[in-house]
Amino acid sequence: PESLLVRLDFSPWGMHGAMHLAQEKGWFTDVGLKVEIQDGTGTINTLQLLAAGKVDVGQVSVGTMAVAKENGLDLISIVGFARTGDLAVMLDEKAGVTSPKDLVGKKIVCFTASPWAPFIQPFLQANGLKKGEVEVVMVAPSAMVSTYASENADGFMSQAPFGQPMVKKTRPANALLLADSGISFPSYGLVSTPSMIESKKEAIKKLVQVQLRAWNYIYDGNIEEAVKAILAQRPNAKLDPDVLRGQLIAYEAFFSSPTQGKAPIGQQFDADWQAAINSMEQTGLIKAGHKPSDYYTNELLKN
Amino acid sequence: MKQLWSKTEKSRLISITVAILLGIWEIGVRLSGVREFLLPPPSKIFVEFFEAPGYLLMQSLDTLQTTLAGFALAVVLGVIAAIGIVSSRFLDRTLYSLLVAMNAVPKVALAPLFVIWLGTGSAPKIAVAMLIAIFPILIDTVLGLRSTDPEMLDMARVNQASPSKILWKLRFPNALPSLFAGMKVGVSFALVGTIVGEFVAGGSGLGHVILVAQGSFDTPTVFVALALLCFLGVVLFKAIELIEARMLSWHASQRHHFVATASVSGTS
Amino acid sequence: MKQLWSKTEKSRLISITVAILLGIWEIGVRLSGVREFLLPPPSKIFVEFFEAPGYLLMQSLDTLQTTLAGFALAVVLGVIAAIGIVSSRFLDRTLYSLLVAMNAVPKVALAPLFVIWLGTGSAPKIAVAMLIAIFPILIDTVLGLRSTDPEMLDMARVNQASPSKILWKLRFPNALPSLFAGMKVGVSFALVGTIVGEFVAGGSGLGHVILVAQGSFDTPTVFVALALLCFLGVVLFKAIELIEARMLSWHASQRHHFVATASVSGTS
Amino acid sequence: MAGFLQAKELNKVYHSERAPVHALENIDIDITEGEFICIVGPSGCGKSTLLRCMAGLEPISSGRLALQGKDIVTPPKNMGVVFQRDLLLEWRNVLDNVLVAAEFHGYDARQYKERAKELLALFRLSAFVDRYPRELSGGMRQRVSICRALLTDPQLLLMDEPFGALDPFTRDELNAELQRTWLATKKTVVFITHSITEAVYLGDRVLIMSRNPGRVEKIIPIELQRPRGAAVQDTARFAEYVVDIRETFRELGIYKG
Amino acid sequence: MAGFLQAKELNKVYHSERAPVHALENIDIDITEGEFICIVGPSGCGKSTLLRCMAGLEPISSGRLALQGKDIVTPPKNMGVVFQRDLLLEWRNVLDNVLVAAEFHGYDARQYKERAKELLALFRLSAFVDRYPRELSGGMRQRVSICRALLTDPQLLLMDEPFGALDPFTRDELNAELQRTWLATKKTVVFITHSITEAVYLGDRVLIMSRNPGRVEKIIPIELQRPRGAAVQDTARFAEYVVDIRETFRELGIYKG
Ligand SMILES: Nc1ncnc2c1ncn2[C@@H]1O[C@H](COP(=O)(O)OP(=O)(O)OP(=O)(O)O)[C@@H](O)[C@H]1O
Ligand SMILES: Nc1ncnc2c1ncn2[C@@H]1O[C@H](COP(=O)(O)OP(=O)(O)OP(=O)(O)O)[C@@H](O)[C@H]1O
Ligand SMILES: Cc1ncc(C[n+]2csc(CCO)c2C)c(N)n1
Ligand SMILES: [Mg+2]
Ligand SMILES: [Mg+2]
Repeated sequence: PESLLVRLDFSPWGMHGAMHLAQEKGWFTDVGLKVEIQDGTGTINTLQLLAAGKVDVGQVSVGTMAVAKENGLDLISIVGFARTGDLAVMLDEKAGVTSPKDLVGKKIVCFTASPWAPFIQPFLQANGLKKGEVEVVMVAPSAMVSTYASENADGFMSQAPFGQPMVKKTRPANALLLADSGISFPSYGLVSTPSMIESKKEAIKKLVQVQLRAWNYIYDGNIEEAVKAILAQRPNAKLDPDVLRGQLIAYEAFFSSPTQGKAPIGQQFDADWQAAINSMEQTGLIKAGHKPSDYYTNELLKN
Repeated sequence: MKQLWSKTEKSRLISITVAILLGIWEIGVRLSGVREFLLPPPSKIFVEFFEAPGYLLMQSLDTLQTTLAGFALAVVLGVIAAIGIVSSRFLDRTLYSLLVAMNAVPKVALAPLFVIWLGTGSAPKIAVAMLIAIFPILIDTVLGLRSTDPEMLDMARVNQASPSKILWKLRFPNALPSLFAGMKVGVSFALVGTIVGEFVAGGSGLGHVILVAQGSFDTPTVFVALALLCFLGVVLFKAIELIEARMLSWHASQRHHFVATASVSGTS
Repeated sequence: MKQLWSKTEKSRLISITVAILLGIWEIGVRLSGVREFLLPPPSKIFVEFFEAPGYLLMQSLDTLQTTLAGFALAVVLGVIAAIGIVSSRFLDRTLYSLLVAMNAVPKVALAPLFVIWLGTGSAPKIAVAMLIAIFPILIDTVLGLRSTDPEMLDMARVNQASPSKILWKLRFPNALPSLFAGMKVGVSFALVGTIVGEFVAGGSGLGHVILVAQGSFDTPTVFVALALLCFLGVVLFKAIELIEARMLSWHASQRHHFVATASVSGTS
Repeated sequence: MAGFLQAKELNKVYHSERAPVHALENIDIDITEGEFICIVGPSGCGKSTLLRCMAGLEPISSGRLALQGKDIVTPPKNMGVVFQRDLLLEWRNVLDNVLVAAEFHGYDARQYKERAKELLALFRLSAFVDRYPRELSGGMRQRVSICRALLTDPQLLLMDEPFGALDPFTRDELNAELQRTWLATKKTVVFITHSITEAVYLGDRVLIMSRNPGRVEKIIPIELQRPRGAAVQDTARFAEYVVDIRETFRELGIYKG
Repeated sequence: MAGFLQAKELNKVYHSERAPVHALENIDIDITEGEFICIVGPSGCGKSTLLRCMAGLEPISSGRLALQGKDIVTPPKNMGVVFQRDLLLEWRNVLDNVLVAAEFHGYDARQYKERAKELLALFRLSAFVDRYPRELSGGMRQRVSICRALLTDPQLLLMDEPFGALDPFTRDELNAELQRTWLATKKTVVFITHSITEAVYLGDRVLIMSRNPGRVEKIIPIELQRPRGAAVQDTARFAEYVVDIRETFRELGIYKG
């Protein structure tokens, strides 16, 4: 069997469901693949390992990949899962915040290397909030959620379908989506490099197919199986099945395409990417002149 | 019986102190109502450990191995570098400053690069552990090697001692107390370096356990891992102290207990 | 003229070495085609610095301030703890082990607690810097305080010296060379600690610069920050060495250049 | 007053990793207040050990050792000790090395500065007050350590070969000086020396020790008029004492030769 | 053979932070191969400095100092030195402290073990071969350091007050021993001592130094038959030499007394 090394973004959470489910069900083996799934220690790190050729495929936010690409990392997205922007500011339900205007006087935590970081100022600006009206504090990724949960901050900036289920039991939160402010930033998909695709095309193709099958299976009413698969694959992580389930449920909405609606899972579209390119250009994350096809290929979706 | 009692005095003292501190912690947490994900009570940490003792011990072992490899490398390279620095004016003026500069770079910032260069196996972890541990060992060994009594060096020189003889038979034994101080600091830092390496490279070890537990909001497990780290740290430190006591029985620093308590009594 | 030339020998040597190393790096990177995000060439790092020198220097200053605060605290607390440990058998057996255990905990792993306990100002950064720097200072000071010649202690005792007199007039001066070794290690680690602190809770300092640059895959800026850190580290280290040379002119370690070069000549 | 400094059946055994060393065996001494006792004996017979016991630095293994009736368990007050090694502090200059005795006692060093300078002058070290120990010769270092012991004008003075590294002239001179101060202040002095003439010149009694294990072999009272001038060394009585001590040693058969 | 070890107009100035010390002024000495030279002089007159210059440990400031015609710039081969301080290695036992001389030379220590033990026996240290320095008395430490200097049987022996911390009997005995070895092996010996009788007993010539700055005041050839028994010390000739040296010192007016 051909072997592939897949590295995820962070330690286990709901979005890892399809990968673990496929492994657990033996779908990789069925197509003659031997896949090693590595937990990641950060999106940035995974992207760098990909660009350095140390891993074959990564599951990360493809928006962040675009930023990396701008800085010389030769990457390309090979499949898009959560195609709608999921970045959000989350605040205590009890605070009654319903629009960005209500953020005035609030203390929000974020982490420096977060995909959110470059959008903080544009987000505030887009909503007519002046500098200093909202206190944004940068802490370590590991300190972000606990700072919010322990009420040392009013809110936190993260991905809504990741964060809301996470704090549900301790301090349930409302989410203000970044996308609602007109900023489009695509979320999870699989990423690889052109040279890697060149050399392991067939294997990567099989991996992508299996993943599409897995996600379709999960959202075909089998979320519970995905939760079990994660727990089974990561027995020592002591994950909370409620959180995993919550994240998988919450992500379903973000699997649709912002411009094409409920399109088949995995496909990426020029229109989606053009919107993202515009947002990223506006905020200076990427220079002008990029076209959607620089960032993705649907090549591997075909049989 | 009485002798056994007094022989275990040291371990009793430290056990009692730890027990008292844990008690304060337990009561403090319970009374103040600090939530578990911030600071779990010790009882909870204890229980947590026994939910997966095998796994946690395996990860501890993994961390221990990496630490020992990094530390061993740090001792060897640190001592060699120190010898080079005290033996050669050129190295003193170049290598020394370069190492000082290098040490000012936080390994957390370099760890991602190591992982990229060395892959996600144990190599980058060992490298980080080594790089953090080498500096105290180097500095203390340099001090030790330089602190040799000039008249002792004269004595060696009139005996036609070659620089290497002077090094190994005079400077080096003389530097041992300092070297051991450096190793005590170094072994603790090697452990920290391993964890930092594990944070970035991932995969295994207590650093990985901490990362996963933090990611899933599982603070009690974070604390179990930290407690295991403390334990490993103390064990490694005491191991070095033990070797030191055996090798340096001639040195004043090892006879301090006698000195401190040398009270004189009429009969004994 | 000639004298000036030989007086600057040291700085020339190190400058030339650094220049050669940078040259190798530049050529190596260009020839091997290592991509910039992995390891940018020094020329690129240099250019990068001059794109925002003011901002980078401001951040360096910020980091320097925090480092100095943390280091000062570490020296004071480390020396006090060392004195406690060598003076009291109880503290030796409790505090010492507890500090050893504490030091085995990587400060990065405590990030959530630091942020919650100390907020997001400079307090957690100073705390982390202090906590990392204190350990080498403590260990080396303990060694130094314990290394006093037992007969010297006898001499003090027959002069009715109180424990505090013995400490300040005998043990402490005797421990100074060791303390300085500890401070040299400590100041480097305080700098590292500040960066770690800035990673944990920061909106400023070189640590923040590094994180932001890492987050936007801007490796050249990461390296600019690392280069500035190297520079700060060397400056701080040399500052301690300078103070050491002034205070310890009586100690063998400070006369090594004389000793090493004491060649005898017919006339001079 | 008898029984000022008294040892009764004093034994001292050093325990080390190897066989224990019986350094002192059944020592009986009774030193009167104001007496000048010289101790002579072969190398390694336990002279320094005895002195260290008297100084309260070394626990005795059995028997009694008392100063003014009280067991010596810690260094007694009002005592000055000259150690066999000079034990100077490398980081202090000569003057400050002398003054450290006052500082250790908790006295105000400034008030002792004049006295320290006088003592250093007496010991021919005026030109070296601001030098550091590493710049001194062996004999000079030893003299500094004597000044230190004398600084606080102690009533009991224990000296372990204080003039060992000095030439005979400086030595004679300092012996005369020491006798003068002693006559003036009536300190009790225990003085270890390898010079038999020095012992006879200075001592009220000379205590002869022998070794393996260290014992008190003989105590010889020196009945020479005080003050003793340099000339006393040329008298027949003086020579008799010297010969007597020599003979005692020879009889003990410790040496061939 | 004259001119074996030769000093011509040798000057030595120590430069320190304070005023420079003129330790040796215009020293002229000419030592024949196989000669036994004793140096006496007041404390601080530069004896140790001269010895250290001869040992190639201290650069001279002007003049010449040559061994067998070659300037001394580093420690000459085939030389043994007994320093004023004993300089024992605390981490080695007595035997190994003696053997370190062979090890430093790069010789096989095992082949010197027997000789080391013989030397230690000669110096009455057989019972202490496996003790550590901290367990020894001052005189014992000094004897160990003498054994170390003798181990490799050097042709040139420089000794700085080697018997200073020894009782007169051990001293006499070791003096006789030293004379015996010297007669048998014809080493060249430079021997610093504070004992005038020792100097006369051992020396072919006695060099008298005076201080401030250190000068050679007089060189007295000792024409006493070899081998010299202990009895020689009671002869009139011997006493004359001793008195002569005493008088030289007195004439120099260095001391009152
Ligand atoms: N710390 C120690 N441990 C073991 N044995 C010791 C210790 N100190 C001294 N001794 C032994 O005790 C004996 C007496 O030693 P001491 O120093 O009292 O002799 P001493 O009469 O002063 O000799 P010297 O004239 O050479 O100074 C010696 O045999 C010595 O080896
Ligand atoms: N390293 C040094 N720096 C400055 N002055 C020194 C140094 N070493 C020795 N001296 C000075 O040189 C002079 C001669 O010292 P030296 O040690 O040669 O005397 P010495 O004759 O051996 O005396 P002693 O009999 O007391 O041992 C002294 O005045 C001393 O202060
Ligand atoms: C803004 C933002 N929020 C969350 C994640 C993803 N994430 C998944 S698990 C986890 C826990 C880390 O301890 C984090 C942070 C992201 N990539 N970016
Ligand atoms: Mg003694
Ligand atoms: Mg001398």
